[in-house]
Amino acid sequence: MLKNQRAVIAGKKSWGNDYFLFSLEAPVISRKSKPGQFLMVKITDNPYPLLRRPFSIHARNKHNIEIFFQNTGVGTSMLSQKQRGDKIEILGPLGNGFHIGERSESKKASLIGGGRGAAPLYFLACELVKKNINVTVFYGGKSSEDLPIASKFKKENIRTLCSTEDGSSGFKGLVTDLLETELKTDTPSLIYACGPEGMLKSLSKISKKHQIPAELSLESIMGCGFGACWGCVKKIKKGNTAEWHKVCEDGPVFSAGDIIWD
Amino acid sequence: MLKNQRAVIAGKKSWGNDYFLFSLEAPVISRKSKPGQFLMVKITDNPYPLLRRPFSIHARNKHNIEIFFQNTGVGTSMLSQKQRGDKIEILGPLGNGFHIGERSESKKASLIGGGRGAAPLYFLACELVKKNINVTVFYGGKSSEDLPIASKFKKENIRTLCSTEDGSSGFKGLVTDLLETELKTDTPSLIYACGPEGMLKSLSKISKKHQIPAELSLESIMGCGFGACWGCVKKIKKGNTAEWHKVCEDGPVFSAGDIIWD
Amino acid sequence: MVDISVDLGFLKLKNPVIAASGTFGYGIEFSPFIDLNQIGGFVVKGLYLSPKQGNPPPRLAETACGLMNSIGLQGIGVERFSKEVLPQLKGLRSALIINICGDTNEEYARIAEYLDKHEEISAYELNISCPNVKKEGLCPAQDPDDTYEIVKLVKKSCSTPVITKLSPNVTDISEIALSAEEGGSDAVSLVNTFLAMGIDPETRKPRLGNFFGGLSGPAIKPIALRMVYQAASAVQIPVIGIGGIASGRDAIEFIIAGAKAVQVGTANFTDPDSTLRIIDEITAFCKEKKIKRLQDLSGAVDLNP
Amino acid sequence: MVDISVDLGFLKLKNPVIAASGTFGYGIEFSPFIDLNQIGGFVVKGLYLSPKQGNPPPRLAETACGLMNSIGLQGIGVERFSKEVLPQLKGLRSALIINICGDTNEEYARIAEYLDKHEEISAYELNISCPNVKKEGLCPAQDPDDTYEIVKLVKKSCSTPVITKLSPNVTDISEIALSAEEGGSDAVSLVNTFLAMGIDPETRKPRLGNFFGGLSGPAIKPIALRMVYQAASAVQIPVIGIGGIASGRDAIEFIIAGAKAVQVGTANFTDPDSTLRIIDEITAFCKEKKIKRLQDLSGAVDLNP
Ligand SMILES: Cc1cc2nc3c(=O)[nH]c(=O)nc-3n(C[C@H](O)[C@H](O)[C@H](O)COP(=O)(O)OP(=O)(O)OC[C@H]3O[C@@H](n4cnc5c(N)ncnc54)[C@H](O)[C@@H]3O)c2cc1C
Ligand SMILES: Cc1cc2nc3c(=O)[nH]c(=O)nc-3n(C[C@H](O)[C@H](O)[C@H](O)COP(=O)(O)OP(=O)(O)OC[C@H]3O[C@@H](n4cnc5c(N)ncnc54)[C@H](O)[C@@H]3O)c2cc1C
Ligand SMILES: Cc1cc2nc3c(=O)[nH]c(=O)nc-3n(C[C@H](O)[C@H](O)[C@H](O)COP(=O)(O)O)c2cc1C
Ligand SMILES: Cc1cc2nc3c(=O)[nH]c(=O)nc-3n(C[C@H](O)[C@H](O)[C@H](O)COP(=O)(O)O)c2cc1C
Ligand code: FES
Ligand code: FES
Repeated sequence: MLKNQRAVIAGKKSWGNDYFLFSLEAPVISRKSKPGQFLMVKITDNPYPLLRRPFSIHARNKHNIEIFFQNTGVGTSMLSQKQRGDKIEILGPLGNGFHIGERSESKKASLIGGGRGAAPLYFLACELVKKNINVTVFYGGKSSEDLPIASKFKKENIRTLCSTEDGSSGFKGLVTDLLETELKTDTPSLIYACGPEGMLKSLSKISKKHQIPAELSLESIMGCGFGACWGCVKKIKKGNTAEWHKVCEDGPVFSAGDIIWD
Repeated sequence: MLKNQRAVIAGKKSWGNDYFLFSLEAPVISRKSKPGQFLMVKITDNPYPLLRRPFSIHARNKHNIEIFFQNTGVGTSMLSQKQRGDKIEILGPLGNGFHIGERSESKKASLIGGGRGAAPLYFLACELVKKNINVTVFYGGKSSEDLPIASKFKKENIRTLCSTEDGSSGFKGLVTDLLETELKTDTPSLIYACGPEGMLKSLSKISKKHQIPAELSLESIMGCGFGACWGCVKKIKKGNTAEWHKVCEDGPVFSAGDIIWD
Repeated sequence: MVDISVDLGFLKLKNPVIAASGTFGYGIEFSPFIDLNQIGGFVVKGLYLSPKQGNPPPRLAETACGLMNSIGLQGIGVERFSKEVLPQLKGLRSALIINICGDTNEEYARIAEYLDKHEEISAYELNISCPNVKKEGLCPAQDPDDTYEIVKLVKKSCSTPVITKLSPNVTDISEIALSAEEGGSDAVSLVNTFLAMGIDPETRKPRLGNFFGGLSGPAIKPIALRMVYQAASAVQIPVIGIGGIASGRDAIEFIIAGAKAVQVGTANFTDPDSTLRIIDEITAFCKEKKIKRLQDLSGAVDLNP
Repeated sequence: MVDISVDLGFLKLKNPVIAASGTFGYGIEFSPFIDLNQIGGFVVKGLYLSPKQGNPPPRLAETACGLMNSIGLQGIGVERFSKEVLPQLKGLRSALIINICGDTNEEYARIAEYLDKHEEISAYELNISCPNVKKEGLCPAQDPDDTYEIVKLVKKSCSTPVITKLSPNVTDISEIALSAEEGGSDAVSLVNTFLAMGIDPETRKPRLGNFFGGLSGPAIKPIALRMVYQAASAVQIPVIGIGGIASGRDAIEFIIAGAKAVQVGTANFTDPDSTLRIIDEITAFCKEKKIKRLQDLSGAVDLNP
């Protein structure tokens, strides 16, 4: 099922020195992937940086998959310097994705993405649309430069509402505030989200308050990505007990109600 | 005197994946350098590989200096991937160069270069020619692919004799054998050389046997390149005593007769 | 043909490459990537008598060419292990080594006793060197007498061969290796992780949930190699080298220093097929250097100047 | 304005950044690159009573994010040092610290006595932790009693303040730090290098001429930081943190762990102006975080989960 392979960078797009999109030739992984799953990407053959980096599958077509990432440190910076034609080693598809269409009543979905957290939501939105589910994307960032893939959603005719903390584009404030404003007039049957921990915590509260089930994709430092190191755990409720569960294997997507925030 | 600066790679040339030539915009260092001096080149801003790498000054003009290097390990491999326009940090000019024209009788010089060891000899040859010294270059390698800069010497109308171990170009055998053949008919007043230790050891013997003074440029693993770490020492005779001397500060060029080989 | 098999006396391995405890899960996690039968063997994740919750996250932090972890031996305990995991490993044709942890000497002995009937188990590895369990980071492997006592007790309790895994957080590794040997250990393996820590200057908080953690990976290799050399010079029993091994040449370095076999840890995370690649690289090295029997290299460091 | 000055009690530094012994020559080597008066201070290369030849090459080997060295304290001896080098350092407005080595306790004391009249010397640093001198790599800093004895003797022989430099090659660093404190040391600095080795698989020869060497650089930082934290928790005297520091944030990490000042070693080789850059980065960090006095950060690790 899992595959570790060298994939050619077939396309590269960048927004300044902050956001990057790579298209990778990886037909087998592409075929198997589901929205919410991720890859472990090897940055270099040298021992620095040591670990692979996890990135969500941002989009796929028959042969290629895409990753969309933000330059936030040594690994992403080195990755961003790769060029079209370079090869990178990727392992995937990893983890469990978002649950789609399992509840027949889920005909209306709100997708909330904070910053680079919007990455997996594009793949998800496309799949939901295919299943005739009504999708609204809430996409928030610090400023207008942090919303580089807003146009991609719009191009697919997906209703996309943006927010920025500095008000430079769309609603001024947090994306969760934008969502709450919307909830006054319109209630989705399901929330899907990915983004910073603070945002996900707020969404857990909103989900509870409004009684809308929410699926949240968590981030965690990962040693392996495939369940071997036990490094990536978060406290998750299963039945009556709360235990450390692996984000890479049991997640990265969890039901908001099952996550024990500290 | 010394300078540490970021220099733009103004030009890049490569021979397969083995040999590379960078032209670096570094006017101050260029102006100060003498043949046989070297630079400490920073490979990356990351801690891997940790140390700078020493490279001889291969050529210079008013604004630029050149380095010519062989891809032999992690540092040179990473360096070889830099592109025109990239900046690299260089420290130099370091060490004492070859002695030129100090002996008035030195009107005929033989320059012996093994493999990448030919790097400093181009700068040296050009300076000697300027002083009307008769120069012959002996340039040896494993095979014809290891003699990439032979044409550069020839272009300057410098007499250049090549040797290869596999006979694919020029004399078949070691460059020291080629030199010995020449010595039968023609004796230079001075030998300058740079190359692998085995070659330099042979040259020490030849220098002694034929009583031709020889200046040899040594290689040594360098921690700093400017005399601070005491890591680069070789045993050198000074007067009656032999002590560990720093290759970076007291060398890299030493008189053949002063080097104590182990 | 190159013979890279290894005879530890109590155990024959088809090659010297063993996957290290805590970096290879229960083995099963790696079957999507490699054929488990092709490696020399593997050591399962540290096993306590009872299930363990492990430490709070963050449990990992990356350092320069290294990895700090404070997993805290989260695990299912020996009973569930023997019921749920062992049956899945039936028919395995590589060495299966069980890494044993305890809060007391008796706990080690009880696990050794409990699992002793399982013939599919090739050896125990006594993890007396895990720095994560107590917050002060002290462990029996830091004291020669404690080491001797544990080994002695476990040896009395079981017939399965015993490898004692040593901690690098000691002044004199030879002393501890000798204690393990005197206690009756069939081999020693070293090193476990180096006690380490990190602080985030932004938050002033420790980088690991458990404050201290263990450092592994290429960063520690030069120190680990020195300790393996010292231990191998001190004891007669086989030494298994561990610490930052990521290539065939790394493995060869440990073998020349005196190790009979090696364990590969952190490299399993960065490349899940590291063990197989390292085996291939060892074979290729021996071919190139015309070494017929890898074991002839063990301890063959050339001390002439 | 940010106050990054440091008061060690016996010595005031204009900032917490000191260049480490053996990586800064006699200071003079760095004057082409930096103004020596702008750093907190520097420790000169280890000084023996008599001139030393040092170890045979190779003396350096690079490792993953680390550097191994076996220089063996090649040097000119205390007499030539005081005649030839000290005069060149007259008028220096940074702390000048002399790193003292000896084969016997008495040798340490004799150097301390010999140099005691020189007022330009701010402090001695007792290098009781150099692993290169004896081939087995043992040193007084690995034993609490030996540490106590040396410090006590040196303190009796001089009035210059004494910093004791500790070795990381020990089981319990707190114990050794406490011994130094009891012996009367005015401060401790740690860590010196980790005893390490390397082998070239091609030749089977050791990578260093002296076989064993000391590991330094970013690779060791997480272990060094842990030891600095432990030492600072154990003693009342100031602790100077050393090990892999290459940036202002690295320095801040050691200060939060409990160090009052730091030393920068290997980074001087890779960037001769590292010390100045680190000072700038510390100032910038304090400004950004609105920290008025750097010393308030010392030991300010936040242990809340
Ligand atoms: C399942 C999953 C999916 C992700 N998908 C994306 C994506 O599609 N696009 C994107 O831009 N980012 C994504 N991230 C976050 C991304 O992995 C980190 O930004 C990246 O690892 C940072 O590496 P660095 O070397 O640049 O940063 P550094 O801070 O230098 O990294 C140091 C270490 O911390 C880890 N780390 C740092 N930040 C994070 C983080 N937020 N989450 C997990 N580990 C972290 C790194 O992996 C590394 O081990 C995802 C994370 C997870 C867990
Ligand atoms: C004064 C001087 C001038 C030099 N000039 C040139 C030149 O003009 N062109 C050229 O191609 N090479 C030159 N060299 C050799 C060059 O420095 C090495 O090839 C290079 O450092 C190898 O680095 P690496 O990371 O690719 O190899 P690795 O083997 O991965 O390096 C590992 C470590 O060993 C050191 N090292 C490895 N080989 C040598 C060597 N032969 N000499 C010194 N240190 C070594 C590296 O610097 C590094 O610290 C010179 C060396 C010296 C001392
Ligand atoms: C995440 C992680 C978990 C570990 N768990 C264990 C364990 O349960 N038992 C044990 O004896 N060693 C454990 N170790 C130590 C490794 O087995 C090995 O000794 C150490 O990592 C050094 O080898 P390396 O540098 O190749 O990783 C663990 C190491 C890591 C990185
Ligand atoms: C080449 C070299 C020489 C050293 N010489 C000495 C010395 O003479 N005396 C001493 O106390 N420490 C010496 N050290 C140790 C350093 O002062 C420092 O403690 C160690 O390198 C760790 O710091 P770092 O990681 O910043 O380099 C030396 C280190 C290196 C790399
Ligand atoms: S990242 Fe290793 S278990 Fe999840
Ligand atoms: S390389 Fe540091 S002294 Fe020569």
